[in-house]
Amino acid sequence: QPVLKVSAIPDEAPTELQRKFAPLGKYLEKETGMKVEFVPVTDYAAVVESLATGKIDMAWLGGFTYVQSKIRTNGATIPIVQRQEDAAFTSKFITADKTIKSLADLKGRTFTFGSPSSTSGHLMPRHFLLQAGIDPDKDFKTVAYSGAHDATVAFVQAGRADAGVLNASVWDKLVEQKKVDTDKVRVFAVTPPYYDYNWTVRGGLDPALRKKLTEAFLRLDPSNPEQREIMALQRTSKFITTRPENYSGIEAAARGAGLIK
Amino acid sequence: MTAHPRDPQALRRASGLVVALLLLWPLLRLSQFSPSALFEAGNLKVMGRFLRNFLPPEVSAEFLGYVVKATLETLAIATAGIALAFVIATPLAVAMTNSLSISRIGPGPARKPRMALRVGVRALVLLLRGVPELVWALLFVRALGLGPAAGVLALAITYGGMLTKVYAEILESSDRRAVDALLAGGSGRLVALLYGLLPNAAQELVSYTVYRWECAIRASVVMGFVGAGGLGQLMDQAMKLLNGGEAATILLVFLLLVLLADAISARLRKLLA
Amino acid sequence: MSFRIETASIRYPNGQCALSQLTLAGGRGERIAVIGPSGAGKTTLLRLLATALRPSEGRVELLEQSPWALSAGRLRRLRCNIGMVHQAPPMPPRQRVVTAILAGRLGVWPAWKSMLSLAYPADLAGATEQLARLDLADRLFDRCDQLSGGQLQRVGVARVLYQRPELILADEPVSAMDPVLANLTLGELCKEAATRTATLVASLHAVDLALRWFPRIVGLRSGAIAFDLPAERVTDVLLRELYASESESPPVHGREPLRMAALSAGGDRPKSACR
Amino acid sequence: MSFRIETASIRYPNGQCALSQLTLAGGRGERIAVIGPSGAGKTTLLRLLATALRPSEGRVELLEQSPWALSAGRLRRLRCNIGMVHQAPPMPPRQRVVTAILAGRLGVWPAWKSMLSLAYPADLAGATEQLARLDLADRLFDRCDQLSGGQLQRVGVARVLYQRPELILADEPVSAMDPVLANLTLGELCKEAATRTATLVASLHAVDLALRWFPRIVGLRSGAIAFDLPAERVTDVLLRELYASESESPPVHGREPLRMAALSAGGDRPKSACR
Amino acid sequence: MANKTKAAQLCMSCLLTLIAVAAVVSASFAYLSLNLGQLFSIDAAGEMLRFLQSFFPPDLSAGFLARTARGMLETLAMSAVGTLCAAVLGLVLALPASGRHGAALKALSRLVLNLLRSVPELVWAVLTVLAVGLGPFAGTLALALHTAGVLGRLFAEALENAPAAPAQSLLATGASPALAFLYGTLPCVQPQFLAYTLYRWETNIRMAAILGFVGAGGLGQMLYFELSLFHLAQACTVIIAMLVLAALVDAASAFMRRDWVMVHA
Ligand SMILES: Nc1ncnc2c1ncn2[C@@H]1O[C@H](COP(=O)(O)OP(=O)(O)OP(=O)(O)O)[C@@H](O)[C@H]1O
Ligand SMILES: Nc1ncnc2c1ncn2[C@@H]1O[C@H](COP(=O)(O)OP(=O)(O)OP(=O)(O)O)[C@@H](O)[C@H]1O
Ligand SMILES: [Mg+2]
Ligand SMILES: [Mg+2]
Repeated sequence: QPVLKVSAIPDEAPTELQRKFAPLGKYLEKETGMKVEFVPVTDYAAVVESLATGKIDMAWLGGFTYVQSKIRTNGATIPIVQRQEDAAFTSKFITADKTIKSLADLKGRTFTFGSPSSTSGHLMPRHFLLQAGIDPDKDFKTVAYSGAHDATVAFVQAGRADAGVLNASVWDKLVEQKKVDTDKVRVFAVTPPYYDYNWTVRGGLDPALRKKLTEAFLRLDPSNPEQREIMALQRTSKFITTRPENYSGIEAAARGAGLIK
Repeated sequence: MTAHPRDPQALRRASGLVVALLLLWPLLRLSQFSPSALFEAGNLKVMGRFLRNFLPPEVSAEFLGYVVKATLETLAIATAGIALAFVIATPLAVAMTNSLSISRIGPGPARKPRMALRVGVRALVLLLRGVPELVWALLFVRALGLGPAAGVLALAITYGGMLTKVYAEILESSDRRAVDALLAGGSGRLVALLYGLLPNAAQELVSYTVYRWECAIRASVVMGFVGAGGLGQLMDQAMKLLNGGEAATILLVFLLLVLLADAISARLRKLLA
Repeated sequence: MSFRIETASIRYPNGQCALSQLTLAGGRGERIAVIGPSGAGKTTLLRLLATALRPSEGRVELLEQSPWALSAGRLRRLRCNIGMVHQAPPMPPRQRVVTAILAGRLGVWPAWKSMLSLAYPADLAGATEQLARLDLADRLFDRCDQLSGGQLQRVGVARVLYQRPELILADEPVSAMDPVLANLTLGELCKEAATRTATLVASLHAVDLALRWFPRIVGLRSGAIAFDLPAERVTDVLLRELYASESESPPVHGREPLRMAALSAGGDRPKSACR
Repeated sequence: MSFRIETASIRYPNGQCALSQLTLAGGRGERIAVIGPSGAGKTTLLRLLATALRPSEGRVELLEQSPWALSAGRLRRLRCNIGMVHQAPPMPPRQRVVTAILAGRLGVWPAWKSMLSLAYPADLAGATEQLARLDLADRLFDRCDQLSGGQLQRVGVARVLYQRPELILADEPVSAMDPVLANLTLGELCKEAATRTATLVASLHAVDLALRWFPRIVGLRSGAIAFDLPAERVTDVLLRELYASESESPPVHGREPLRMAALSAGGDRPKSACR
Repeated sequence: MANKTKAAQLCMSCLLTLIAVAAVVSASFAYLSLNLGQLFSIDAAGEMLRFLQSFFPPDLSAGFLARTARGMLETLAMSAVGTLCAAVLGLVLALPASGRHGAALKALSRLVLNLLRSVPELVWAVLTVLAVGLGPFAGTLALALHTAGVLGRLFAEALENAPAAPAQSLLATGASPALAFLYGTLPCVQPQFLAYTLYRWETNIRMAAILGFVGAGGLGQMLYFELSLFHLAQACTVIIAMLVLAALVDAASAFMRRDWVMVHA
């Protein structure tokens, strides 16, 4: 039986990713007739690298990681679907400090991004910070990289950093699950919307299989009780198709911020 | 009676001390060394609150299941990695140890080329252990894909370099007289190692190897990177999220494993005594 | 010629000049005792002969070969034919006596044999035999650090006996032994040298032993040869001069034993066992 | 009484019984030589006296005290008054001679002084003086591994001279020295003992030296006392018996030196410097 | 001959231990079902080679070099100060841990050492950040605490292995254990201690990499950042800088080993 190897960027704890993927994996197994294997990793670069070298077939990428994989394979990797919400994604700036009310108040404070490779935890916030006239490398006292979105919240909540930024979807989830003390930590700024996450397949994957996968995602329907759980875990109500051009904005932002040379 | 001589080392020592102090000062400044910060009441309170968070340890069945699986995997990867590292380190260490050099005695023929060779090996070993594990891991992921194989290899390479270096240092520091006698009696370097150095150094070599194994268990970077998970990764995650209960459980497992390593080390040393 | 040293000097890295312009030669089967005050350079001379030191200047020829002109491999083969009893026995404390003795043949054994021998002694009989010559056969399996000073020294001698080299060097091989044992040990060394017509060069502090067992005596002082004479021509005056402390005249108590030793040397030296 | 051993036995961990039921006592200011074949237990006896070994059975009393009944602090103070010259000089190879000698007083110096002395020798004059007595003053700042065998042994003696203990133990203190130097060294040890009425117990292989320098001779064999006599009453027969190899009769070459040594002992033993 | 059994050096328990070690190692390989053969295929070699090539040439632009140099200094400072503190603390703990001050203290100090080193640097870093705030000092402290545990253990075992005679002879002349250690044992183990400390320093230079996330900065954070973004040329520069530091420490260790440096008191 052929194996479909799948991975995801570790923007959340690997155990959490594994939990989220389990039912989706079963669904894809049924749809494609292949054995689906999920490989959780802890490093963004590992996902990009394995996708680029064909060691995995499909991955859940952030906008920025997709752009990176595209560049590393000269455009061979193909984004197939994304969540409805990813078409207008935002990041939220949070703080536990009462004196911080706007981005301008951040000057001279300590600040934490998520992972350097994260779109919503680093690239786009950096892009919008720069647009607001704040250069993170110069204007902050210390910049830390927490490594993951939920870690950013933990950092800020414990007072280890004055402020931080993370993706809106994770923030909503944490608030929903009461994992964050909203009395202490609050959102004080939100970025304009941008394209983010997608499911990308490696270049050279059998087009028939690619089609099968795309359709499987698009067929997902929350009204079907079995598939509702999958959708809930993926935190979406609908998957839509996506195209490489959707991410040219991100690429431009990354070049502007100097993250792509 | 001679007039009492002055200690010829005195000047060198004094100047050495002065130079050391002069060097230390900027280093302390750069690292913002300020022990007083440790004892500020506010800081202590934050830390105390965080430490209280460690109790009670997380013992839910699901989490324990993760921990057990991670422990098994970690042990397997660490053992395999160290075994390979040992295979890499042994020949390199023998080649690198100056005490085992036959041409050193005299100095004899081919001293210069041998010394150059040793410098070469030294540089190679520096490269093995100096290039970060992450880079090795990236390299092997390209060849072998995600999975334990790449992690084991990355571990083997970096730890091989570290073992080599420390093996060589241990051999270099032990008493040379026995090896000298053997080498001057015409024996080869490998045999001189076995008969002249190992009887004295074996215990320390073994104890360092076990210690490295223990480090491999804690190592988190490589294993997580290649998707092998492992205890170290669980720990990193728990700490990043400031999840004290989970961290406490994993710490307990670490402590148990360290005690296990200590026991193994002690047993092996006793066998070699 | 078994060895020939020509105007060789040895200077240690710290600047200490231990031998200066020394010339000495010995023929096959000769038995030579090197005597001299502490720090005269006896050990240095023997280490020079053992190819453990390279002369800073001058030439050395051993067993018809120039050690320092040889390739690495040939030098090793040459070294297998030279055996040295060290002043301080160089055995790892944790090593067993039998292993320490078998180590004498490491140079000639193939590597696999040496390695196997660590697990099970490759030549128990041989090691026992040599140890028995020195009256120590019962300590074969003790660790070296469980031996007394004299016992450990005998292990060092047994190793060289087991090695069967053509040039036997012995640096104060009996310094830790009682008189009877010292005689026994020197006797065995001489017998070994005689039966295989090997050359024996030993440094000794006990002048009487040197005069009894060695036909040729070399007096060394401050790194140079003071005299090089047949044993019967070594006189009291020569000895007194050799050992005279550089700073002052010899202490009064020193006189007696020297005369005594010298006298006994001239007399009835037993010649039986040796040659 | 300076020391008293009563039916003491020593058994090493490997089961070797080195001393059995040994009884011996020595008065203040006495000079005792311990002689006996290799492995007889001389070193063990001296280590027993140095409180480095605890008897498996029996009692030991040193300088009017029972060392093994003392508190740790008092035992330390007792040990300050006991000094031992070891058979193999126990100096770390990289240590300098001056430090090795000054280490003799660690027990009495305050801790800060000992520590400072590591940076700059606390008592250069004292160390030089003791070293000069043994004719080695010029090697004060050399490292111990840069000395010859006899030189290193003298450093060991100098350390004990510098320590100025009431009970001086010397385990073959002159085994690596030439006859003149051996006499000089034993002379200094005896002089030191005499001027401070300290007790001196030395083990020696050179019977003639023992007979010359020590009024009382203890013969040790297989861990038991064979004889304990004034030097003039030690006869050739006694010595021959003492050293007779257990397995066989003494080798023929052994006879001469023994007789010789015994004879010379009976004769003109110099008594000047000692007592 | 009755000697036969005595003659064999490999006792039963040694043999059993050997077999056990071999079994555990092969079990590990089996459990992971490693297929290392792949590594030696032409394909894999090509992939790896191409990857390595993409690191070259390193970024040598003045701006980046200046940043790297600053990172080097920071890393050097953190690792040096951390290691120095660790060596002192480790030595203090190693003395009782080697059994010089009785069994009770030995057990206690061993426990402390085990605790110190069973907590990884990263975890210490989280604690120290809480204690002293983000910044290099937190990293320094984290390195120092973990390394103290490591060095303490290594020192203790080196001490147990050291020749006993020199210290014993001093103890027997009434020296206190501490002084007997300074005069008798330390000169024997000093090269070993120095080697371990310098080696650990080198490790800590690399470890400072992981500590980047506490805002400690230095080469580690730079490397992590550049690698994540696939700025391989920049990563190469950083790696070279790390290698240079390691080589410096390595050379220092070789230099210290020289006979004329190694004079003890
Ligand atoms: N490794 C060394 N480094 C520096 N100097 C040394 C070294 N070994 C010996 N010497 C010096 O060289 C000289 C000769 O030493 P050697 O060991 O040959 O003397 P020796 O005749 O054997 O004396 P002894 O009878 O005391 O053993 C001495 O002055 C000694 O201090
Ligand atoms: N550490 C030890 N462990 C076991 N046995 C030992 C140990 N030290 C000495 N022995 C044994 O105890 C006996 C007495 O040893 P000791 O060292 O006292 O002899 P010695 O009279 O000093 O001999 P030598 O003249 O050769 O120095 C010897 O048989 C020796 O092998
Ligand atoms: Mg000598
Ligand atoms: Mg002895």
